[in-house]
Amino acid sequence: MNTETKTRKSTMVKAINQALDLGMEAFPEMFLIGEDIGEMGGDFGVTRKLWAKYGNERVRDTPLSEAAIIGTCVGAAMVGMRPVAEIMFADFLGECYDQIVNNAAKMHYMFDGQFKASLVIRTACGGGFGGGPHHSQSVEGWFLNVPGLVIVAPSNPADAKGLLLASIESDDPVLFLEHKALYRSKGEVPEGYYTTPLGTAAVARAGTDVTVVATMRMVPFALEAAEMLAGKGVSVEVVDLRTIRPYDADTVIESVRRTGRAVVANEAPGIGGLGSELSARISQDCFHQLAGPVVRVDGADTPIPFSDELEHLVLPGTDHIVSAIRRAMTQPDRGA
Amino acid sequence: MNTETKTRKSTMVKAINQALDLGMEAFPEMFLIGEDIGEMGGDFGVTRKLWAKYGNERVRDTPLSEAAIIGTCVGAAMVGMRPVAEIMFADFLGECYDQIVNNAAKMHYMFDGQFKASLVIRTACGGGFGGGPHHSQSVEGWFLNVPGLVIVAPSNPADAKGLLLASIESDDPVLFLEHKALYRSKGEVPEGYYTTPLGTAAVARAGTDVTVVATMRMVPFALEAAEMLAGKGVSVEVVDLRTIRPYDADTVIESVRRTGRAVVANEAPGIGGLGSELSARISQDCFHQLAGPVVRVDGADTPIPFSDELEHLVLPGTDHIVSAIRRAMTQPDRGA
Amino acid sequence: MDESTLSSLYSDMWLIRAFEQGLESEFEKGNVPGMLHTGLGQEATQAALAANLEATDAYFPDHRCHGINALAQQRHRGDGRRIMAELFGRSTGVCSGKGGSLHSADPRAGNYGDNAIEGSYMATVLGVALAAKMRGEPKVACAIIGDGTVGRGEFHESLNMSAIWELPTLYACVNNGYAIFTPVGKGHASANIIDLARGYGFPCEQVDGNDIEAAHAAVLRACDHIRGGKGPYFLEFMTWRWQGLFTGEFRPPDEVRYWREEHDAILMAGARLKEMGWTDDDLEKVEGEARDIIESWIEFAKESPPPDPAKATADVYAGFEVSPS
Amino acid sequence: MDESTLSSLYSDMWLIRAFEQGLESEFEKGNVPGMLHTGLGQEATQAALAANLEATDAYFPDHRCHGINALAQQRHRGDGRRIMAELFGRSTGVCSGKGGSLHSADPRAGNYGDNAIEGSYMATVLGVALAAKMRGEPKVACAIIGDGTVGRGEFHESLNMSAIWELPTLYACVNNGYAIFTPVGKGHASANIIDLARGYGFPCEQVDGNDIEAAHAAVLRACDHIRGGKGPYFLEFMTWRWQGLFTGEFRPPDEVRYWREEHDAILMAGARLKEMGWTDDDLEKVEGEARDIIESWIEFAKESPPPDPAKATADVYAGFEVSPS
Ligand SMILES: Cc1ncc(C[n+]2csc(CCOP(=O)(O)OP(=O)(O)O)c2C)c(N)n1
Ligand SMILES: Cc1ncc(C[n+]2csc(CCOP(=O)(O)OP(=O)(O)O)c2C)c(N)n1
Ligand SMILES: [Mg+2]
Ligand SMILES: [Mg+2]
Repeated sequence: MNTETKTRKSTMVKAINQALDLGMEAFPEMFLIGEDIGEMGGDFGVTRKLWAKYGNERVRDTPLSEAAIIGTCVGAAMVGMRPVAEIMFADFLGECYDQIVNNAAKMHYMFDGQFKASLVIRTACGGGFGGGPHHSQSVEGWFLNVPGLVIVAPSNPADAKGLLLASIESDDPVLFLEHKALYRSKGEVPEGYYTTPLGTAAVARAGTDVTVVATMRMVPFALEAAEMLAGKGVSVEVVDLRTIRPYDADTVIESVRRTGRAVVANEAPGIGGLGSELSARISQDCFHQLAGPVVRVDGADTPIPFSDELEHLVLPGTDHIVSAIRRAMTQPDRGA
Repeated sequence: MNTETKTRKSTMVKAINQALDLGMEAFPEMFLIGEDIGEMGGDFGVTRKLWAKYGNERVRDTPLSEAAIIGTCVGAAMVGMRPVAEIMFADFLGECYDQIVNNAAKMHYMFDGQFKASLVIRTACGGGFGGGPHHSQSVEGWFLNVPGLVIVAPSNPADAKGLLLASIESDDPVLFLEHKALYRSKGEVPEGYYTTPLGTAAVARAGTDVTVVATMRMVPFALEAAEMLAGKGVSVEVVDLRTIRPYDADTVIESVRRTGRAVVANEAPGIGGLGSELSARISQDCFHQLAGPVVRVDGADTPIPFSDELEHLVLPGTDHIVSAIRRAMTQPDRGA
Repeated sequence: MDESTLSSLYSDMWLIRAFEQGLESEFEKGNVPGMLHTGLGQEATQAALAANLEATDAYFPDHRCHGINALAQQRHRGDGRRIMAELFGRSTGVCSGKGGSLHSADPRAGNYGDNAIEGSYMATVLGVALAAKMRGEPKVACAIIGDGTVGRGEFHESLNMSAIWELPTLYACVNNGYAIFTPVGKGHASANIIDLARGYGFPCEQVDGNDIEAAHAAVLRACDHIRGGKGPYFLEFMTWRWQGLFTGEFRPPDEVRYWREEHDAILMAGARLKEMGWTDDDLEKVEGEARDIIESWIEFAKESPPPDPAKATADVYAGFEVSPS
Repeated sequence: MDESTLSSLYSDMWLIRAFEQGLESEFEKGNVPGMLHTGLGQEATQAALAANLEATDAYFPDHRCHGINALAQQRHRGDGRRIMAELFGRSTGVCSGKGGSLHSADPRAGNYGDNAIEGSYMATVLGVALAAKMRGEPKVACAIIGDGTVGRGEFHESLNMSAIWELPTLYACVNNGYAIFTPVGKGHASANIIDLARGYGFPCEQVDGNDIEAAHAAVLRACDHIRGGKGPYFLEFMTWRWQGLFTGEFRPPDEVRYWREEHDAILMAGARLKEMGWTDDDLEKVEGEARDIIESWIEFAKESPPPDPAKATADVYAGFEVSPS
């Protein structure tokens, strides 16, 4: 973040709301669009009070037409607007996949830079609240292989605010993932306008024995695991990726080269997800420094079941990270 | 493949056409559906003559409604049919992404096994013919992180036929990728009905120094590279993955453990694609056998441009595989 | 409508109301996971549909169709309580707790399952209808959707394909005036959904969804048409949902009063029965029976064990195993 | 229509025809990469649209709109040949050869680019229209789509949103009777696309797309309506494409004859001009001029260098670099 230092304790919902408010103040070309985001303030209350302040035109309710919502954003961006869409649940991105992947993400390239898809798609993702198979998914894996798209995934209120403002400022299409389980989590949030640069990871906790790379809800889990293991004499470094595409490989690689051990934690299924991408990159770039294979923490290779008991079995938590770190620590030192 | 031994030289288009014909004969519950697949025989001629043989009902033309086409397949499969859809270009799968990912792939799981999404989605993918950004993509990366979906990707006519018949027999939803550049390629194809099991890779060429894992068009490129390097004293093993999800890690791992060196070749962009998944898996499971990092051959992290000259720059070819193998061979032996 | 039909539908409506009210109070107590949408206020529409759909038909319920699901499950399988158990996420649920409120299915009851991506089964229903047509089965394939869901492009892809292929599809559009917070006339070019459906050239009818006699007759007409091989049919039920937002009521008091007090399906049907000679006691008895049944179903759900942990990784594929993580 | 307007449109139509025929012959020689769809036969519809769209408007061309693109590029930027160069994949093309036939754009000519996923810009056009409305600009935002493309659900999402927001959207549906091989009446519940559009409540008009006077008048009417702030407008142009399948002609000979000989846009306009006193020589002169222009454009395209290799990895992101692989 830039310069602001005065902070205030706030939930992630409020931090995002603030970022939207500040963005609307700063950019006359910005508008909000989505289902019931206006007077109602959105399904999770993220846009609350913005309709009252900015009105129908700039806080625009839509019918249940996800493809048209994103298409509208792309078109508006083509003529210099900065639309910010809310897709109520990330699971619904399947309906506007074409618009995101073939339209927004390719626009700038295929028309030789003549248009900018300066739009943000905010959406609530992740499991853990009994939402079942269509309201719980971690969808970053759907979009990882899509050049031209930026994927942002904050883990705490301060980053959420700074990253969202950076996303709004960005001239690229940004998929902004808001983990539902983090909405009510609290943290110190700087007041006023600031941006947290896209494409940069944060070292959420410094350590020397093992690096845990995590995103969104896995970050607090990893920090909890690190805290638990600190008592056992294991020094865990937690890297919060923050931007998933294009991601900050430098910070990840530097950390793993230093610690020689890597755990990658990711809520989505393991096959073909962010965990694979990170594991591949670390394995390739830290080949000579790694004491042992990258240890993975992933969701099960299943949809998300409804029942609490079953959902709990397919989603990773602090325990899984703790055992992954322990496993990594059994690897013999290999001298960095 | 099962038992048939009499073979005949045939293009991949013809081999797929044969599989469809044999499937239609064998399964009264099978039908074909897609845009202009009937009397016209499909944009690439893959369904030629089947309309004349099986009629309007079982070879069904549709309007330009990709989401409804896949939805129709899912619904029909729910009541025991075996629909085989053609989506003209893989790039159009974005429009039915929701149907594939949230409906077909989750059906069996979320309804506790009560429905089977026994459907096949055939589609033409890949670049190299000036199709531009919306007719050239390799889309397996869009679907890699989707549990419940089977992704099949043949590299030659005989496999295409056997894998397609296995896909039709399968009770899971299969995304069947047909690389356009392979359609006219020829090979010996066994006559009659046979299946090539899903989820099994093939060793397309045995070797001892380095393993190249490839799919679709990368397989002939890899074989060409292997042939070139054989003259230079390098023994290259080429593993043709054939099924991308769930894939045959055993064959891949066994091979790399034996050779100690791995190259992964993939036409799609590198970040978050199949190359990452394979590299991660190999790096983790062959940690102690690998002489050096997995070497990657990927498409550029860009959309596919129109002009021949530019397209050539973003797609990998035999040359890239040759240099990747050379790079792998510079890695010091590490004793398997 | 004759008294015995009306009486039976009256019981059905009470079962729905008792089901949803029982569920709501369990939800408030924290006993039901996830989200809750109820069919309260839409009992006549739901009872009319349930009464005309056979076990060999196929319907796709939406997020407010617990009542239809329960009636179908009870009538065709004798175990309506398994719908309740599913909502509690229990092993005895119709999907062993894997689906929940938004993904309950039992094809042997004609219930082909909700898809919580609103509108996506507008496409799926085509396949069930097409298969029935290809096989010469007299099946009605019915998609039940809200007014808001009409915003999805797949709504139109579906109507178009049903029309050109003359499929046995029943579109049951439940126009309850709102999509979450958005009034139907703000979300659509017309507040009358049939205006958006008429272009496809098959019969479209708008009916008072709180008038059980009208609703039942309309569904019967539509099913006859479809079973007679005459192709698709579109019904728009004008009704209203009791449930406001999770945060409370947002609709004008007059509107609330009208629908809950003047034009309530159960009150209106009760009045008709009284015209036919029923007493208040007779009516109350029906209500009481419904509430007893639901109480026992809730009991059953609560006492049922949670799903077998093996279910977590079972059935991802029909042909491949997934190992527990 | 007065003679000078007709004369100018007649030239425009010849430019389109010469463009497509020149292109077709170069394609056959293997000089044009990728696929080719031409606007031959649809010249009147295209000329009518091009004549009424200003540089400050925004239109989304489809795969047959090379002609509109060339006219717009020539009129508003003075460099129509850059459309030709784009189709050849050359550095001098409007997108430096990165887009090609299916992705040519130049917003300064009002050309917002084709999207080869047919129908997807039905959604995009909403945003351009909405922005114009929010800014109070009198822009017409026009989506040009074929009859087949109407099958996409986004067609309806778009019409609905244009209607409820009263956007300045012009829908120009080019009904040429077929989607690839599929006749319009087989793909849609009605062979008259306006039947599927009328439910949205804004003006829908069907017009002879080969009658330049009728087509031009209709576009003018629609643009006046839209620029007057009265919301969206739907035009269906009844026309026919010369191009059959890549493998040849598949339509009945009578139909082919009718459209190519009896109801050809250029022949009909020529006859009108002759009524106004033009001679065959006058007509031929226009054709000759068009062919000369196109010949020079093709020359230009062929002589232009291929794109700078750096373009391959340029502009993937506006804010991040991608390194060459
Ligand atoms: C594709 C999709 N978009 C949004 C939602 C979120 N959502 C759930 S219910 C609902 C409103 C649906 O309105 P309507 O169809 O009228 O049904 P009602 O709740 O009024 O019965 C919305 C927007 C969803 N589940 N799926
Ligand atoms: C979404 C999508 N589906 C299919 C195609 C393949 N395709 C290209 S043109 C075409 C036919 C379009 O028909 P129509 O809209 O009538 O245009 P016409 O070619 O007749 O002018 C099809 C199916 C595509 N490009 N995009
Ligand atoms: Mg509603
Ligand atoms: Mg057409």
